Amino acid sequence: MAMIPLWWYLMVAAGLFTIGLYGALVRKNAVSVLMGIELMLNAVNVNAVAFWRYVSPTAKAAAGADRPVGDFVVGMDGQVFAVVVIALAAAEAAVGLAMVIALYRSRRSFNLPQMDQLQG
Amino acid sequence: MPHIPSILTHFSPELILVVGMLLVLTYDLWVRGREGLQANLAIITTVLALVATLVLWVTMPGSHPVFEACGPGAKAGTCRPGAFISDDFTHFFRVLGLLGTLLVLISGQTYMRGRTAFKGEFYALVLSAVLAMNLMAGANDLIVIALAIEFLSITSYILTAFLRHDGLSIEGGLKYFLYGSITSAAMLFGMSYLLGIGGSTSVPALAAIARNPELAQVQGYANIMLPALALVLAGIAFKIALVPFHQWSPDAYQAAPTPVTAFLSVGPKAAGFAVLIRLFVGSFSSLSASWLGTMGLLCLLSMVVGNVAALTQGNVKRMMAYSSIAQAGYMLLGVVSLGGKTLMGLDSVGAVLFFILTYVFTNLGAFAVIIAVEQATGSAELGAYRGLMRRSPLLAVSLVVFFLSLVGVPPLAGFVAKFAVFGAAVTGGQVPLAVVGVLTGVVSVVYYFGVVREMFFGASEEGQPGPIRVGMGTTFVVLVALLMTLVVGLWPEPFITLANNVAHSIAPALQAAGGH
Amino acid sequence: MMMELMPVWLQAGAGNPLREFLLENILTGLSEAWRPLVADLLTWSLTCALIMGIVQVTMLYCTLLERKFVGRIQDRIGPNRVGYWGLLQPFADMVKMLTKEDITPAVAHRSVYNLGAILVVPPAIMVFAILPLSLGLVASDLSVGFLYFISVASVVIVPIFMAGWGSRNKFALIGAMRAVAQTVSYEIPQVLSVVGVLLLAGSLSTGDIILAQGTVGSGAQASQGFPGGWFILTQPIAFVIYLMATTAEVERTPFDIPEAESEIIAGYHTEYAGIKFGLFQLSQYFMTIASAALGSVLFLGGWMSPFPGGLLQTLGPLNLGFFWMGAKTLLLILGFMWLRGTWPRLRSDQLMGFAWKVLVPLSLANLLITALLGWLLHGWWNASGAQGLGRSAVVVVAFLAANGLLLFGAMLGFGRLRAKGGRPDIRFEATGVGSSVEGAA
Amino acid sequence: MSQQTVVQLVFGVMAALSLGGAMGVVMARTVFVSALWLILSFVGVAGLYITLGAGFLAVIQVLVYVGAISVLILFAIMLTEDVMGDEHPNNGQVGLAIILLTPLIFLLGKWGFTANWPVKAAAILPRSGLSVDAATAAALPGALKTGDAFLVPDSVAYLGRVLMTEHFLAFEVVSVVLLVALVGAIVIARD
Repeated sequence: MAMIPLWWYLMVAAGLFTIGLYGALVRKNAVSVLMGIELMLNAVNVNAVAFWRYVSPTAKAAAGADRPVGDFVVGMDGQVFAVVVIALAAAEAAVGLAMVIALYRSRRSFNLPQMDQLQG
Repeated sequence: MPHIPSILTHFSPELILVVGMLLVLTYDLWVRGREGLQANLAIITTVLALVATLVLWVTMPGSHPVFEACGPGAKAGTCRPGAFISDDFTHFFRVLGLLGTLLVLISGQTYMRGRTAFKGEFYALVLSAVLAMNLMAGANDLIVIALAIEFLSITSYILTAFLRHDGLSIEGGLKYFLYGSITSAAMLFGMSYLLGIGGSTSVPALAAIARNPELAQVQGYANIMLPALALVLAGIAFKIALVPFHQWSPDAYQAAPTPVTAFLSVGPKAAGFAVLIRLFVGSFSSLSASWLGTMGLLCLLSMVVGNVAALTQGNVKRMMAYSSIAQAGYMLLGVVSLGGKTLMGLDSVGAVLFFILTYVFTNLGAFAVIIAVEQATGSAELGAYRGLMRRSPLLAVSLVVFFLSLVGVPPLAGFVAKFAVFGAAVTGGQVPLAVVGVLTGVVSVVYYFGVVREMFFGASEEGQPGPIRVGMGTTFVVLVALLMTLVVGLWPEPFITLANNVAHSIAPALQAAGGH
Repeated sequence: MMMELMPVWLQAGAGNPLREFLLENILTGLSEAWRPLVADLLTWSLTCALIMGIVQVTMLYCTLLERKFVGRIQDRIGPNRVGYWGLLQPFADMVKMLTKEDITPAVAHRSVYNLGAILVVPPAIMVFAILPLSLGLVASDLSVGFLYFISVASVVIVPIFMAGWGSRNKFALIGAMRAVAQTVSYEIPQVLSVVGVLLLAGSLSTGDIILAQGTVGSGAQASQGFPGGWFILTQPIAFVIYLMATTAEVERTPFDIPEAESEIIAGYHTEYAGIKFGLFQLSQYFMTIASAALGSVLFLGGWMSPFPGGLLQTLGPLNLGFFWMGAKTLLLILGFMWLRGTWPRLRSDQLMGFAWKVLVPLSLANLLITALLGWLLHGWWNASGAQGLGRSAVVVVAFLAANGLLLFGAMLGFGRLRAKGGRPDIRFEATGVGSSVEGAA
Repeated sequence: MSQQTVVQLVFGVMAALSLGGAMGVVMARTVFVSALWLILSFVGVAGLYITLGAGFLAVIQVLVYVGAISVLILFAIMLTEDVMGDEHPNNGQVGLAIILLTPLIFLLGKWGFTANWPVKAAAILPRSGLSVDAATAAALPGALKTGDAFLVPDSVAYLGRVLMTEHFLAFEVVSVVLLVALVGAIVIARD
């Protein structure tokens, strides 16, 4: 008896991902694009944590179990995945914003349409 | 606890790289009076890691899982498979990555010297990129795969934008970053669904589910696993720069400092193929019927778009970007012709590995020349190559050889590689793709010849520029690359055996089945 | 102590006496489905209300205390007109704040400007959820207690940013940027200094951390947990770093650059008046009290009596934990006030240099020796079977010696750096807006 | 059932916060306001983690996303953009993006909804120490017997232990990645 069905979480994650992708696709401004990317990464984490809570143990049993499920232990892969993604998001944000600031110094703008010096 | 001795042995190349990277980073702190030797330290580190890899490969062949661990709930003897596998396949890509980096470091040393004050940081980043490539080669867990790909991406973004006073460099870096981050977010999203299917990020556990069709049907996974895998494929295709995930590559190639461009053209590609092959051919070959079509499409687009778009480029770095997109298409051709076998006894995966091997040396040789020319003329535009034959016969002739090898002219290495890949495609049931490959290969002659024409027949307007003095490092790299291009072309047997052995280590089941 | 967030929210402790009382005597009329839930919510709300009441009163009188105390330091009397000894002064201030005109600048981004003032308070209140005022008197003893405190406290910078940006005033903006730069920088040494404590206590929960400090001496209890007593004994350097970083976190003198009146008027709350200004003050006092309370939990044994053997932990049926906790917190608050009365303000770049070049390396080194020493000592008492006061003495002496060595090494190192001119720059230079008039001695 | 209602209510609020915040991010005209909506969305996601029982992740979400990443974004905006917003923050691809993304959201919804995820364990979610009831045991074939004790360990301590054993490599690599990002960001952004 689940108090909240799993698919509710998956829906929220799907919504976050789509909205984030929309933001990343339509925004002119590099920082806004980055915000869209952060939303997408959040969607990944919602998925991962929801699966951690709802799925991990049984699937282990079903897949021939790389770990016996004697006393019931919840696999932590989902949470670890989420932690790793959070760390990666932080690293990405740091590098991306550093680039935005450096570019702003030379161009006085961080709108993507202004980035047209590289063309073939 | 993870088993420490196995980490110290089978993970030693990576440990050496980490230590070397930290030393390079903090070089200024420890060493006074002998500034600017970070490049040498980086070269020493790479050589040490290379030696460690070779020693491991020779003394301890076979597959060694590292970071095997028993969770607190596990009973004895039932441990989680290692997150990293050190086998022949890993060694192969370790050696390629380290050798490639070594050549880049040697040829790019003088280039970077005058351009940045952050030498320690630059070489530390290069070393960490190699580390990331090694991790990609051996990763056996979704978390580690994602982490390694992102690691390499982040390092590549920084390296591309490294010359920050150059607005172009930053622009290229930012474009690379934005495309890359969106793609990797999509890849991670796909991985999160795989996590839901497997309940675990361990690739063997997922592969077990994929091999079990009843389970997949009953639980309705089949519909989700493939799209999720497609998202993962997109992330990898971005690193390899396959069409349509290639838009970043011309900009990044043109904007990056040229040694970094050289690195980007081989390192991430090789590592990306390592992940691609280990994941799709090694673990999810049971689903090959489903992913072959998608990959075939990517392959077709890459060969066509890469070769056609290269025709109109006026900047040699940009042209090389499209050329390497096309080359990646040829490599992928080997992957999609699963089960094919060539006349030389190479199977399809072996053909890919052989192709990557030749590509690394040929491309790096070409880039060593490009770096030297940019060093002398300050430009990578086509005009900078005017009259290169007169200014430096060594550079001009060797660039012609490398281009011929990239086109696939016998008896050079590139010919054998292309022959192998096309052969695998024909026997593996991908005849139309092979035909397209051959035709686009003919097209590629045109753009390479554009450069050659400038070098040999281009008359310079502003008098006679003097000869180019080629540094020791560049000469060394060019000669090594030339040697390899010729040797592999004329005497390919040992390399074929090598590639085949490595391929068998990753997909033994495939070989046993003897076909598709 | 081993509860996850959700259960704590929804079942405020089965067996909680207040809850039982409510269930049996008050909520008898409710349907069976809702009864436990309402009881939980009521229990939870009442506990929170009690804690918040205590904190509110403390906060009000902290303002008076601060004015009196600083007044004495500066040879003044302080407020003494409203009520006996000025005891009603806080209420007079409150009335003044509430009746002042509420101004919103014409160019301000209205919603961001107003929300900035409102949102600055909730995080400052929420941090009290994990601070035990006494044994058992804690809103929720989360398993991630310390991290919860740090993360919620870090949220405060968002409303500060909103205030600075929403005001559309360049001084407010500069103040906000300084505040955030400072808070973000000092968060790092603050957390790093505490990691040593967490390592020794083996938990992030505030309850566990306090209990870990009570295992001095012998007995069954002493065999588990860390035998070194209060962590101020084994982690003195961390304690000092924590205090410095906290002072900067709550933007008190000498780290009150974000609101340096003589430079940038009043920082991010330049444009705020009346009750909205009051909210910023409120939040700052709350954070000061909370940080002091956390400091006493982490380093001074929380609600534990300072006397050996639990002497004066209880007085008859009365648990004195509340008294001890209050006394220790007050002690730290007085320390903050003393600093404010005595020290001039640092310059912005000096401040950042101090965090990154002094506190971060020092706290990292401290973490390293703590981990090493903790590991060695644990091995030693496991091997030798040492127990009792002797073991505690050895542990404390070993840690004190290590800390002394660390301090000595740090002074030597920073001295060398200073000799080479690479020290954090503490010279007097009037360099534009950022220079401090008072300077630092 | 009342507890279920409350939990679902909490979920609803948190989902609304995160999705509403996300909509705010892509709709707002000013970058700064966009970033504020982003923070709201992050807080909502932290709330979702709480309803999932991942307290540590909720705290980390607030600490890293709200306390660090958002602040970084706000800083970047302050250092670069003028205070007033842009009247036309979007490029010309809005229609195209909507056309592309509408099928995507339906597809994702279909995956999440129709797939037969092995959610039997959803019930798991009991706290440590409870024993397995017959229904759960039936739902987890081969894994549990009626009367077994659930062992859902204190997730922080357990997560820490897992990071030091099973996921040791990931943990160590993350630290190197963060170092590299730190060095890179300084090199690029430094004046």
